[in-house]
Amino acid sequence: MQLDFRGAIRKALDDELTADPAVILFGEDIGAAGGAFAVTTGLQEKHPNRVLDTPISELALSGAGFGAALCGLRPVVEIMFGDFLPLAMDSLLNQASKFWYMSNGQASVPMVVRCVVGAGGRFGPIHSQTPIAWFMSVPGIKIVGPSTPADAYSLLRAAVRDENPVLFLEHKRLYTVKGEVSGEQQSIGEAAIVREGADLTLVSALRAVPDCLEAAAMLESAGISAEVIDLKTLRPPDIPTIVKSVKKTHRLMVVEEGPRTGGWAGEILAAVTEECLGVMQSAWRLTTADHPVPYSPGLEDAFLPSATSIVASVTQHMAGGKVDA
Amino acid sequence: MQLDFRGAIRKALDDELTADPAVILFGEDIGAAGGAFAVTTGLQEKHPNRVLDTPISELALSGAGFGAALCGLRPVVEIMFGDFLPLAMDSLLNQASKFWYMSNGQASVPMVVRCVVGAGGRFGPIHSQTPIAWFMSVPGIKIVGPSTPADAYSLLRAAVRDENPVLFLEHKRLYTVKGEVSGEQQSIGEAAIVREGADLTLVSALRAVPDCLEAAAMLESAGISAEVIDLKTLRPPDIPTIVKSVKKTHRLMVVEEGPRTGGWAGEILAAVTEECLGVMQSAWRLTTADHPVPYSPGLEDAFLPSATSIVASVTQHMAGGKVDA
Amino acid sequence: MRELVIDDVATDTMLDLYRQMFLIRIVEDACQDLYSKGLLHGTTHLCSGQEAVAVGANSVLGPHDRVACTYRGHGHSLALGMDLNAFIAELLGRQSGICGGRAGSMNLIDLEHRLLGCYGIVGGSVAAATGAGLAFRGTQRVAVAYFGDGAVNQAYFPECLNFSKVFGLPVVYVCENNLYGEFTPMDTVTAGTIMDRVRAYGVAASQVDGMDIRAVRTAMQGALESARNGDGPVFLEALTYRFAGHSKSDPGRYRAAGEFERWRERDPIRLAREALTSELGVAEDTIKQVETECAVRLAGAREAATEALFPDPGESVSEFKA
Amino acid sequence: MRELVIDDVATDTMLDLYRQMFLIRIVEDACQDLYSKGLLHGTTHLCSGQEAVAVGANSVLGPHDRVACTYRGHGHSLALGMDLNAFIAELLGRQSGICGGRAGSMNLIDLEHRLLGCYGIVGGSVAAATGAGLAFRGTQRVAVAYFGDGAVNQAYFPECLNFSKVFGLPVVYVCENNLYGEFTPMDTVTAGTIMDRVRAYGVAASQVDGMDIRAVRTAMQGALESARNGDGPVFLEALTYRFAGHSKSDPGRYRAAGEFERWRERDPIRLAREALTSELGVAEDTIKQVETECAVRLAGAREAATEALFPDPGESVSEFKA
Ligand SMILES: Cc1ncc(C[n+]2csc(CCOP(=O)(O)OP(=O)(O)O)c2C)c(N)n1
Ligand SMILES: Cc1ncc(C[n+]2csc(CCOP(=O)(O)OP(=O)(O)O)c2C)c(N)n1
Ligand SMILES: [Mg+2]
Ligand SMILES: [Mg+2]
Repeated sequence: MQLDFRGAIRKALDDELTADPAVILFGEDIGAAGGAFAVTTGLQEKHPNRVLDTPISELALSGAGFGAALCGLRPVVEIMFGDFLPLAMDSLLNQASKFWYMSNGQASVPMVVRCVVGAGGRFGPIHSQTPIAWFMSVPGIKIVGPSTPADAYSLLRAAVRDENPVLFLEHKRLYTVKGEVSGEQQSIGEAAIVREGADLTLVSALRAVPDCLEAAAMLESAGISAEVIDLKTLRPPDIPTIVKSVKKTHRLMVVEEGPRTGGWAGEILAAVTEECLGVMQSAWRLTTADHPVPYSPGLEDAFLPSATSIVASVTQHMAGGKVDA
Repeated sequence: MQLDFRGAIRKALDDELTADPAVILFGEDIGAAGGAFAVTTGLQEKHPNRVLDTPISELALSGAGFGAALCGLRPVVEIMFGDFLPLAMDSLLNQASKFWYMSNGQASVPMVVRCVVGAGGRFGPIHSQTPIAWFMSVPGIKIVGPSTPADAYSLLRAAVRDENPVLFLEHKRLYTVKGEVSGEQQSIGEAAIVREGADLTLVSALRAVPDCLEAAAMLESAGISAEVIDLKTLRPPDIPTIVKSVKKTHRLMVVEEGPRTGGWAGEILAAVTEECLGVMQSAWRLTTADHPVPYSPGLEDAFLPSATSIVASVTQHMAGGKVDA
Repeated sequence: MRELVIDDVATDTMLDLYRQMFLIRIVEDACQDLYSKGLLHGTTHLCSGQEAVAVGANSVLGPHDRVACTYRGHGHSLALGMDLNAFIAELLGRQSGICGGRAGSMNLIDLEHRLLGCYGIVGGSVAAATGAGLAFRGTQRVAVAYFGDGAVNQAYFPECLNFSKVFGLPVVYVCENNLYGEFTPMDTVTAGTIMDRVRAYGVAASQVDGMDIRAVRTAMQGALESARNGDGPVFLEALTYRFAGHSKSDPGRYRAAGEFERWRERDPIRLAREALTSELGVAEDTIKQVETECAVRLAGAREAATEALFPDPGESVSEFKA
Repeated sequence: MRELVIDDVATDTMLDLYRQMFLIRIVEDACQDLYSKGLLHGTTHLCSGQEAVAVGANSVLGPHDRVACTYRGHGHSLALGMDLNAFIAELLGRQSGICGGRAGSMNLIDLEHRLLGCYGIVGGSVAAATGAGLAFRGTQRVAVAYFGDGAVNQAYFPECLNFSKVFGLPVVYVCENNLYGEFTPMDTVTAGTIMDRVRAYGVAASQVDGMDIRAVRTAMQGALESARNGDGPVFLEALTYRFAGHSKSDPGRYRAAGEFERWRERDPIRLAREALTSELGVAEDTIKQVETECAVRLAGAREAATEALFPDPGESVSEFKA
C-alpha cells in the first residue's frame, strides 16, 4: 500500500487500537482536532473512548502513561513536540525506565511516547530539536526514529507491542514522504544497510538518512562507494551491524541532526572505535553546531546536515592526510 | 587553609554572598536546616535575606533562577539531588541555556544550579545518579564537577562569576575529603593533568579521579605509567589537553561513573578519536552497566568503577592483542 | 487588593491606545499575508482580538517593570515599544530583526523595551516573571507574566504561583483566557475555575473584560499598585477571544456555532473606536488619520524588512557569553 | 461524595488493626536499630506516628485496587500485605528482598500485594495512581495515591489532579499532612490551604484525624465508595505527625517547643490501645499477647533477613524485558 509517512503512523495507531483494546492514545489536541500535525485525524471518531484530548500537562501525561501501563494498558502518549520532553522527563527517566530493573522483574512498562522532532521547518529554537541525546544515557528506554513510511508503520507497531518504554520520534520533514508500506514485521534494535558500499560507512537516522542516500549517489559519481546504514533504533544502537560494515569499508562517518558535543553520534563513534580501532582509517562526525536551532531560513539550512555538506565532509576527509594516517 | 570538600563549597558560597549582594541562594531545606547534606549550614544566619528555604518545586526553582538572573541577580539554586534535575530540565534546557544565542546576545543567564550526585552511598536507584549525560548535549550550559576541596572552592566561585548557566555537581562520596584550599582562581573549561605518565592516559571526573590516581599508583608497580587527567569541567570538555596527552601516551581510557550507552565518556572517546585515530594504539571506556544504580551494597560496589576495576581493565587492554592491533 | 480607582482615560490617551491596537491588528493581518507569500516561515500565532489586553495592560507599566509573554506575543511586543522594523524583520528572519533572525515569531526578546521574552514553552513566561519578581523584592519594580488559559494546567503555573506567594514577590500574573488552548476548548480540559484555583493560594484575583481596554487598564493599574506596595503577587483573568486561528494553519473548526460572531461584536478595536466617537466626541476624520498613519508606518516597516539582509550563516557563533 | 456511613469496627477487626499498627511501629524501631548497626544502608524514612493512616486506609481497600506511596512507605507496604521477611531482606539488600535488594527502603515495589511502588521522587506516587486510575476507568477498581504535604507544591500534584478530574478517574488521593517536608515547616512554604487548592478543581475533599484509625477507615471507605461509583477522584487530608526524624540523620531541631509532646499524646497506637481496653473491653493480656506475637514475628524475620544471601553481583542483568 502506498502511504505517506503521516498516513503510515496513523495506520499503525489505528491497527493497534483495533487489534488490542488495551491500547489507548492520549495527548494535546490529538482527538477532536486530529493533532497539531494532522497525524491522528479520524482516530477519535473510530475509537471514541480510547483517543483522548488532554490538558497541557506533559508531566501528568507521561506519569499517567506510566501508571496505566503498570495496570494493564498499552498507552501511546503524544508529547506534541520533542522539545517539550524535558517537562515529562522525570516520569520517563526516574519512573518508567527504571521499573523493570528496580522491581527485580516484577513488571515492565509497555508505553510509547510519540513526538514530532527535528529542524528544517522554520519553527525556531524551541520547536525544532531532536531529543535523542537527552535520553541516550537512560537505561531501560528504547528510542526509535524511522526514516521511511514502511519503517514508521512497522516500528510503531513494534513499539506498541514492546514490553518496555519506547520513545518514538517522527521527523517533521518526513511526514509528506511517500512509500510502499508492506506491513512486514520489524524488530526494534536492528539497523539496516540501505545502500551497500565499499569505501566508507555512513551512519545516520531520521531525516538525515535520505540526505546520506543522496550524498552516496553524488559520491558514486566521484568514484567513492559509500555504504549507508539507517540506525532506525537509536537506543540501544545496533553496533554489530556498523562494526561489520566498518570492518569492510575502514571508514566511518556518523551524521547527526543535533549538537556535536554530547550527541548520539559520539556514542556510535566511540563504540565502533572500541571494536575497530585497528582497522579504521578514519572516523568522524558531521553534526550541527553547538548552539540552538536558528529560525532564519538561511541560518537553519546552513546549520543542518545536507547531502551537499555530507559530500563536502567526505571529500575533505578522504582527500586529506587522514586516509592513511 | 585545610578544609573538607563540604566546607570548601560552603566557604565559596559564603565568600560570594559576602562579595556581591546580587548573589542569592535558594533551595529545599538549605536555610534554617543548613541543607540535606549540611553544606549550607550557617549561611542563612549570616545572610538572612539571601538564603531561602523553598517549596518542593524544582521547576519553579530553576525557572525563578532563570528569571532572576535575567534581572540582575546571580542566583545559586540548589536542586537537592541531581536525580531531580529532570523536573527542572525544561527551564535549564529551553530557557536559560538558549537565551544568549536566541536573544542575539542581548543578555546571558548567570545562574548556578548545584546538586549532590553520584553513587556509592547506598541511596538506591533514584538518589545516586550522575546527571552529566542528560545535559551533555545542551548547548549554552556548562557542567562542572570538581574532585578536590581546592577545585570545589575555586570552581564554584568561578561558576557564580560565570555569565552563563552552570550546572555544578558535588559528589556525595567526596564531601568528607580534606585538602588544602588556596583560593587560587581557576577557569571553567580547563582540565588538569593530575599525574604525569607515559603509557596511557586516564581521563575521568568527580569521584572517579581519586580512583584513577589510586589505580595509577597500583599500575606503576606493575610497570605501567599512567597519566591521569581530571576533567573538572565536563561541558565543554577540554579536548586539547587530552589530545596532547594521548599523542604522548598513545592510549586512552575514559572512566565514567554512569551508564555506558550515551555517557559523556563516549563524547571524550569520540572527540579524541577524531583527532588522534592515527596515533592511538587503544581507546576504551570503563563505565557502569546499562541499568539503574542498585541499592544492595555488594551490587553497588561491583557496579561502580574502582581502582581495582580500573587496573583490571588496563591490564586486560594492555596485555591483550589490542595494543598493537 | 486596594479599592480600584476608576481611571478616566483622557481623549488623547484613548486615541493613542486606539492607535496601538489598530496597528497591532493590521500588523497581524500583514503577518497572515506575509506568511501566505512565503516570507514569514514556520508558524505564527496571531493575537487579533486580544489587543485590548496587550495595549491596555502594558500601557500602565512603569519604565522599570519587566514582562514575559507567550509565543502569541506580537501585540505585547509592540505595546511595550519594540521597534516595528526590528519586529517585522525578525519575523522575516533578517539580520536587523530584534534577535538577528535567530528567534522568529514565537521567541521575540527585547530587553531594552522591558520584554524578557516571548516563551515558546507554555508556562515559560510564568517562570520568567516569577524570577524577575524575586530580583525585584523590596524595590518598586513589578514583573508581569502573560499566559493563556491552557497554561493554568501546566506545571510552571501552580509551582510558580505558590513560590511567589510564599516569598511575597511583586508579580502580576495575567491570564488571557481566550477559551481555547490550540483546538481544545478550555472547559473540556480544565477542572474547576481558574479564579478559584488562584484564590486557593491566597492570591488576590479578579476578572476583567479583556475586550474593554479601559477596564483592562483600570484593573491592571490596581494590580500593579498592589504588587508595588509589597502586597505580593496579584492575578488578573482577562476574558478575551482570538479572532484568528491558533496558528497559521488552523481553520478554527472547533468553535461553537455563533460563538465567533458573538465575540466579533465585542471586537476591542471596534469598542474603542465607538467610545472615541460617541463618548469622547472624536471626529471620524481624526480616527481615520490615525489609521492611515498606522498603515503608512506598517507599509514602511514591511518594505524595509523585506529588503533587509539575511544574517550571514558564515558568521562565527559562540554558545557562551565570554 | 455520598453521606458517610459510620463503620462500627468490631472488636476483632480493631484488634487486628492494632496488631498491624503495632508491628509497623516495632519494625520502624528495628530499622533504626539495624541502621545504627550498619546493616541497613544509605537512608531510610520512618513512618512512626503515621501508622493509623497506613493501616486504616489500606484496610478498607478491595483486592483489585492499587496503591502508590512514597519513600516513607514501610507502613503502607506492610499494611498491604508485603511479606515481612521479604520486606526486611530488601532493606538489608538481600537477594530474598522484595526487589532482590535492588530497590532498598525508598523504592519498595510489590505488585502481588497491590503496591505499585514507593516513589523516591516527591509526587511520583500521585502520577502512578493517576495512571492506574486511567486503566481502571469503567471498572470497579480504585487507585490510591499517598503522599505528603510537601508534594502538594510539586508539579505532579496539580497536573495529575486536574487530569484525573477531567477524565473522572477513580483515584483516591490521600495527603498525609505531617506538618513538615524534611526540615521545613509546611506553612512556611505553602500558600493557602491544601483543602482549598483541591476544592478549586471541583474535587471532593475532606480532612480526617490521621491519628484515629477508625476515623481514617470511615473516611477512606467513603472516598473509595465515591470513586468506585464513578464519581471521579476524591481527596482526603489526613492530619498526622511523624515521631521520627525525616530520615535517619535528622535530630528534628525544627520542631516547635512542646509540639512533639502534644502529638505524642495522640499516638495512634496508644489511642487504639485505649479504645480496645476501655471502649471495647479487651483484656490487657490479650493485647499483650498480640504485641508479643508481633515481636516474635519481627525477631524471626529479622534473623532470617540477617542471614539471607546477598545478590550475586556477577548475575547478568538486562535493562529490558524481552
Ligand atoms: C509545554 C508546552 N506544551 C504544548 C505546547 C504546544 N502549544 C502551543 S500553544 C498551545 C495552547 C496554549 O493555550 P493557551 O495557554 O490557552 O494560550 P493561547 O494559545 O490560547 O494564547 C499548545 C498546547 C507548548 N508550546 N508548550
Ligand atoms: C522531587 C523531589 N524533590 C525533593 C526530594 C527530597 N525530599 C525527600 S522527602 C522530602 C520532603 C517531602 O515532604 P512531604 O511531601 O511532606 O512528605 P513527608 O516526608 O513529610 O512524608 C524532600 C524534599 C525528593 N525526593 N523528590
Ligand atoms: Mg487560550
Ligand atoms: Mg510532610
